[in-house]
Amino acid sequence: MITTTPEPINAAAASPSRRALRRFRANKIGLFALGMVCVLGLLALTFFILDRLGIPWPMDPNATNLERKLMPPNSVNWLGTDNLGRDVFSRLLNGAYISLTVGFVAVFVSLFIGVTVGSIAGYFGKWVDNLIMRAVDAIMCFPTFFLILTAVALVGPSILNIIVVIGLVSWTGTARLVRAEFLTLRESAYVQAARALGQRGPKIIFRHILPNAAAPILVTAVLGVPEAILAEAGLSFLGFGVQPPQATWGNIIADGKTYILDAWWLILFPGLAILLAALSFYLTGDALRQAVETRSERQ
Amino acid sequence: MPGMSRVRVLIVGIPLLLAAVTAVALWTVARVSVDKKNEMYIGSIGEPTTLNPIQAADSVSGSVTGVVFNGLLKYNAGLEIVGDLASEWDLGQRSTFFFGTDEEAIMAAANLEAGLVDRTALNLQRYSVEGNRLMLELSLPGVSDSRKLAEKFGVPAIPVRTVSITAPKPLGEALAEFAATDPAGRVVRVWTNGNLGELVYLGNEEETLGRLRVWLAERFGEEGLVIEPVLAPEFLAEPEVTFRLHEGVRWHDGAPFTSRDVKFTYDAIMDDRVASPRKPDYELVLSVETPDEQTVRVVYRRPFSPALESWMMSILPAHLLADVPPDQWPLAFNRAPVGTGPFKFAEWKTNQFVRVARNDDYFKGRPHLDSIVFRSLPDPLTLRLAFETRQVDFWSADPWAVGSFRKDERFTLFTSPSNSYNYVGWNLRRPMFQDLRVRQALAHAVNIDQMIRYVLYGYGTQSTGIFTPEMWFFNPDVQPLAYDPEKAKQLLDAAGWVPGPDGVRVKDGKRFAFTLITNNGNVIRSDIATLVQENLRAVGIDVTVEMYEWAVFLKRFVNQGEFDAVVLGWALGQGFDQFQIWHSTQTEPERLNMVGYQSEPADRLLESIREEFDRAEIIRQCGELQQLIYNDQPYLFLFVPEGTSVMWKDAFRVKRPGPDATWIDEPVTMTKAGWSHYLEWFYRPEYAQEAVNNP
Amino acid sequence: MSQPILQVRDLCIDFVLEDRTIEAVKGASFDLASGETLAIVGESGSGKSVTALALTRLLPVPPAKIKRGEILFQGANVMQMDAARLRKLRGGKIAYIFQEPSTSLNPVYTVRTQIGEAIRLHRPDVTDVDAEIVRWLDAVGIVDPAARMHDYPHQLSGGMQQRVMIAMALACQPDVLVADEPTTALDVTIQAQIMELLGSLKERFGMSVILITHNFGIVSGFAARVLVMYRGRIVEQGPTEEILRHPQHPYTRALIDCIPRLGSKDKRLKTIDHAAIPAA
Amino acid sequence: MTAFIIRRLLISVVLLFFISLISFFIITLTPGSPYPWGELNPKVSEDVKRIFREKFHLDRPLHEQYGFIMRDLFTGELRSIKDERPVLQKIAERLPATLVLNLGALALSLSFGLMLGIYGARYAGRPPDVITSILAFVFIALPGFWVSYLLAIGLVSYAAVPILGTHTIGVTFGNGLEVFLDRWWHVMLPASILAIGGIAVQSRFIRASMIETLREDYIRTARAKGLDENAVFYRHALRNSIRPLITGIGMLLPALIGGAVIIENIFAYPGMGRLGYEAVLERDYPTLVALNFVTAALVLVGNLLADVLYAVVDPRVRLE
Repeated sequence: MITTTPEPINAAAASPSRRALRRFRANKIGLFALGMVCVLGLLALTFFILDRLGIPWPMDPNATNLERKLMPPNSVNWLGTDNLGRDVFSRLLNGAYISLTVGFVAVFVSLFIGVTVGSIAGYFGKWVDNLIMRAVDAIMCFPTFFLILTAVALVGPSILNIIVVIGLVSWTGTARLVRAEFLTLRESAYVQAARALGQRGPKIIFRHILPNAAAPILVTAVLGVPEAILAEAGLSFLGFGVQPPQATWGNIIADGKTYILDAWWLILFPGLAILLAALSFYLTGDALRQAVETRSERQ
Repeated sequence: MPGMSRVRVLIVGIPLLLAAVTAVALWTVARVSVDKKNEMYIGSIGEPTTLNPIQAADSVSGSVTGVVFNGLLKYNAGLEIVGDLASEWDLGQRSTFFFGTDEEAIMAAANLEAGLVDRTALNLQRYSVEGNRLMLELSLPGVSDSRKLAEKFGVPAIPVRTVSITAPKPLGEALAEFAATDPAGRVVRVWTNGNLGELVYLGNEEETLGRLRVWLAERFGEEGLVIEPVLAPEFLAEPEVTFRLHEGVRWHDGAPFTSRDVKFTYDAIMDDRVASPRKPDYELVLSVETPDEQTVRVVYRRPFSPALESWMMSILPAHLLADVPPDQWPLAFNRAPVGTGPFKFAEWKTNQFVRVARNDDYFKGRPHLDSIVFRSLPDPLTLRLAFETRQVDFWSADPWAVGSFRKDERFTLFTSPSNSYNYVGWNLRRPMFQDLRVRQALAHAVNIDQMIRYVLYGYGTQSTGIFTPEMWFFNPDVQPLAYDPEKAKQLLDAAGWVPGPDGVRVKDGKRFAFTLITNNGNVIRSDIATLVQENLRAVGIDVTVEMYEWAVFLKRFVNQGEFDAVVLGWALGQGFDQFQIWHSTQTEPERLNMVGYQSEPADRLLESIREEFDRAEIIRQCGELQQLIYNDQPYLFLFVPEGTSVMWKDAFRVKRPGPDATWIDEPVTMTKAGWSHYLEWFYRPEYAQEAVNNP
Repeated sequence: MSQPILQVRDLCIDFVLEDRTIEAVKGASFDLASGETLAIVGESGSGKSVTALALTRLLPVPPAKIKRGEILFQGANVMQMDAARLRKLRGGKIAYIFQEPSTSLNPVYTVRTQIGEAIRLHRPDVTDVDAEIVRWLDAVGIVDPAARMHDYPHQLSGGMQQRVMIAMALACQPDVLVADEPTTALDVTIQAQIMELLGSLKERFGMSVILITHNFGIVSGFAARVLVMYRGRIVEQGPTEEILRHPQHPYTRALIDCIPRLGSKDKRLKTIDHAAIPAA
Repeated sequence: MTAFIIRRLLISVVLLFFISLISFFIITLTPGSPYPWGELNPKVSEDVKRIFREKFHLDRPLHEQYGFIMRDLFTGELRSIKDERPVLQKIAERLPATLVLNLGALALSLSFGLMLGIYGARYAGRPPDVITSILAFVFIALPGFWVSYLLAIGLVSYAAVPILGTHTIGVTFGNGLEVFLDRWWHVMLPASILAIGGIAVQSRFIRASMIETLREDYIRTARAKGLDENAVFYRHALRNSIRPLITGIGMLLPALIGGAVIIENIFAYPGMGRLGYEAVLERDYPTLVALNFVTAALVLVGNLLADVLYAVVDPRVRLE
């Protein structure tokens, strides 16, 4: 480590957020991934609106057409049809909305719990921290999968429930992260100063600590989206997911798995969609992490 | 720096080594020839729960115990009942009529003698008088013959009444003691099993029941004591089956098979500690007697026509189990059973396979195969993967794949109608489904032909009610309701459901909207649900489809009657008794009449079918019942699917004993009892020499 | 004076960061004679450590970039050496002692492993490595060296750690020892001990020493010659006594004024007026 | 050290208690009931159902049921509702297969993760690193069940390679080596898919940790000593960077056991994941509680092991 940092020659160093932005802009892969995320989001939104307006395109995703069932990709059904003759391409586009919504909202739920629990543990420390962290340990010991399975069976498989359950089981990482940030920031000069000025707990948390922990939390959030998408896909795959006929990427695969040896297109394309979406989010998240990191890896 | 380079070598070397060994392993596995042994590989979805046949209820356990154990009776290839461990059997019944005085009994006998034209027509063998009782001995159980004979008595017999007793504690000798105190000898029969009892008596209901209640309450307390009348004939009708057992049958451990084993098996099924799901089949048994080692006589308390089939139940070895408390069985016997069947249990690797090996001393001759391996696989897809790599020899083909397998020369296909049907059950507790016109409209609105063509790929027929065409008591005259959406609309209009502003029909301000539920993971059912949804939308009915995990589906919705409509199927046995599914007493939560069907004529038929042993009469009554229920449309009866099993063509042939000590060598063929009926006579053609030398 | 063992000519080093470039060293030139002790003095960021690291091309490239100039060690151009020769040079010819002994020693290896590694590398003829380690630990004044050498760095105090660093540097018998702020991280009393130790070792083994420091106080009495760096430039160089007595550059004066003296109240670096700095 | 382990074990016991409590209440609150013969079996009478409920204390209030289950669990008397066999015996039966599978997956994740992570750190910021990074994210983003199916179809349809179970059944092998390779293949196939995510995560961790370490002062010291890059890298940087690898052992275990559920089903592998999945579907409460208990215990042991390993790798870490 170069301890004697030479002084900069040109103007004063840019603000951290501006520097992060500049770093992010320099990251070609990250930009591309972010572009993908935006395209996906726009697509999902467009098709959601089209669906709500009653203008299904290219076809009604839920219209069955038994004469055309299990057709391989062709000029009418670009990605083939499923066991009821529904157009896979239309279902994929329509499913994007649900899959992405599940991803985002589940992350929101998980962040909300994780940040709250982590803040409480990190701010109060001592036995509160100890108690909460042991509880977090206990939850982390669970094979998450059984937890999700039983929880979904318990509350029933609606979109909202799935979102909540995925959020409920995935907050531990965030909680740990936030707590660690708190433990560091709690001792920092400006928090000490704020405390010396007589500011109260919540104010310190919301005004001084949380904004400074925002960057890593943001990164966790972006990286959490694909995990939630994958979790929904896994659940739907086992038949615990979003109810038919509503298409999601996961339950298109789930419906298709029975025909797997006879109709490969039923699982190939939705799988690729999941892969692509998850990958875009992961790469965006990673680029974001590199950008906000206080020390750039390449230096 | 040697340490450093070692680290480097390890870091690169370990993953490369792992990858390399895996690649070599793949190469080895891919190149291994299908060097099959003289074994059969059967794949099944799921693991057997137990290999104790009286405790098992799942089909996987059943397929294993089927080759390890024998029942007293079995079906032959034509689905007729033939002897298995029993070489022959006799049916009979003693019907006892009670009269006010001894003289009346004698008079009735005399009138009977006078009126008899043809004894055999009514199966009467002999009759006798004992005090005030007239006893008829018949060669066929049932109530109708006895009633016809009773018409000739000319003297009115005193009707008998039957009550069932449920006590909070085991009844023990209480009922017998009560009978002994009866001053007028009006208690004619008592029966006790644990907490349950039955009492048959003559005369004044109020008086006897009152005394019984007081007597029992003194001993057991009022709480939990239930005394209620039972539907039973008005005379004592006690059917009897006598089995003559095969000589020289030995258990796999060498011990001889005797009547004691049969008696023990019956006792075990009735033992509460065993919790056998088969107990209801034997609850009407009055006694099982073993006059000698080769004879078993079973007496029933009243006619129960499914009785004979119940003795297809596998028989357990008394010498191994009689001294072991039932809670120890799961630890030893249930994992390593000893039977009398063509194959002996060999090994059970959990979640992998159960292997049974040939029983060289099988009493019907030595089977050809060395062993049978029952592989347990998690789902239909893995089963198919196993079949395609020849890890199992058979596969129940998915309907959409049958076509391509039929074209392929390497396979033999066995297609047969199943004993099952799929339906949409309407919850008759819901007002909207209570109108018959609505239910008929629903039936007319759904295109079942299309469903069969595209969901089953043509492998199925439209269902016309509670029985399937393969059953001998099926009524072929029931005409299915045709697909006719216009008629459906008319019927709905007539029922007051008129199209509303959004196209959905409305009546009294309520939209015709309901939720159709089914379990997830079954593509056929989810396809049905989606198509029903589509078809009904066309006639102005708004259907929401929901799918739940099986356990949730049953517990929360079906068993509680908490649903509007449900897609389900019944897999029926060969029996005609459908009391549990349709009788009006079976509509409570957790019972099987979950749609809440209640019909007096149907109740009467369901009750009388149980007491009928006459084939023609059973056909008539079942036919009537089938028509009756179909007319009521409590279900939308959809279709009876056909099952197709695929076998690698070169895998097996059959060489089985034919008539006159000859051997019939033939390809595996479908019988009424399925392709696997002659399982013990299957052989692999590569091992033909051995099979030929075998006899 | 004999031929200089080390010659630095017009050394220019830039740090290329993602958004800007920093010129860390701007045309530094100086010589080091055999057996001579040279001090390079300057405040943080003046380019003195960068110069020291550049001597054996230890600067991480990128972000550092040697724009021009050459470094000659015994006449050989360090800039053009291949990797093998460079490795011989590092440790074998030019050895370093760093500012922060607690982080400069690898925490997961014992003292013995770390010194032994250096000896095996540069002095393959040594057969009894352990004995050699003990000898050097003893030479830097570590009590019970045979036992101490099995310690991990975190088990030693700061002063002891720095002694180990010195032993590790000397164990390869280098021609030049570069001590980069060897005492900054230590207590004042330990500082004196370490400087005293360095002084005596220098006498004993007769090697050249480059002392990098911001503290004129430790320079006097240790180094014969001083080089003052300010903002990447050598602003002044000459014999120590001369510079101390007649500093020419205002920056030098400011540095000298920082030397703690009895009775002085103000120890802070005096702010210098930019206008007063003569152009290089 | 001993004191540390004892304290950790005590905490573990408390944790295990809570885990059993949570898992019991979640599973019992879930609709469904554990009848081993399927509830739509017309032959089963109410009477039999009642006897059965009494036998498994299902007629008692929940807290008493929990009491019975815990009592039986510790006396080893706990029986599965499905087949009435001791639950511990059922778990023990599957434990070897599960351990082999998960250790296989762990070995793959760690070894490949280490290799790729080091490779990435070595060429940080340059094309090889960019490629391995993207590859790692592709790995993380792959839905495991999807890959399994594609792989399964490919292997079965195009190469007719047996993939199910722990070994090829019904085939006579030439020699012991072939038997071994057959078993190896049957473990490594599901293990590789299980490991895909782990490899990616581990390689990212190792890479980041390695890059961090390379900025340390003692790395400069090592270079200043004249050590070559490989020595600096593998000797001085590596050992200081493998903390995440060890943390990975503790973190991967629960993920693996959970993730194994789908994989075990696809490859018909006789492990604990399949037992657990079947138990969830059948509402086999005792088996589930015991299974969660055993899994959690395994994970806790894994974590403890990781902590002990920290101390072995880094002399600065003291277990207190």
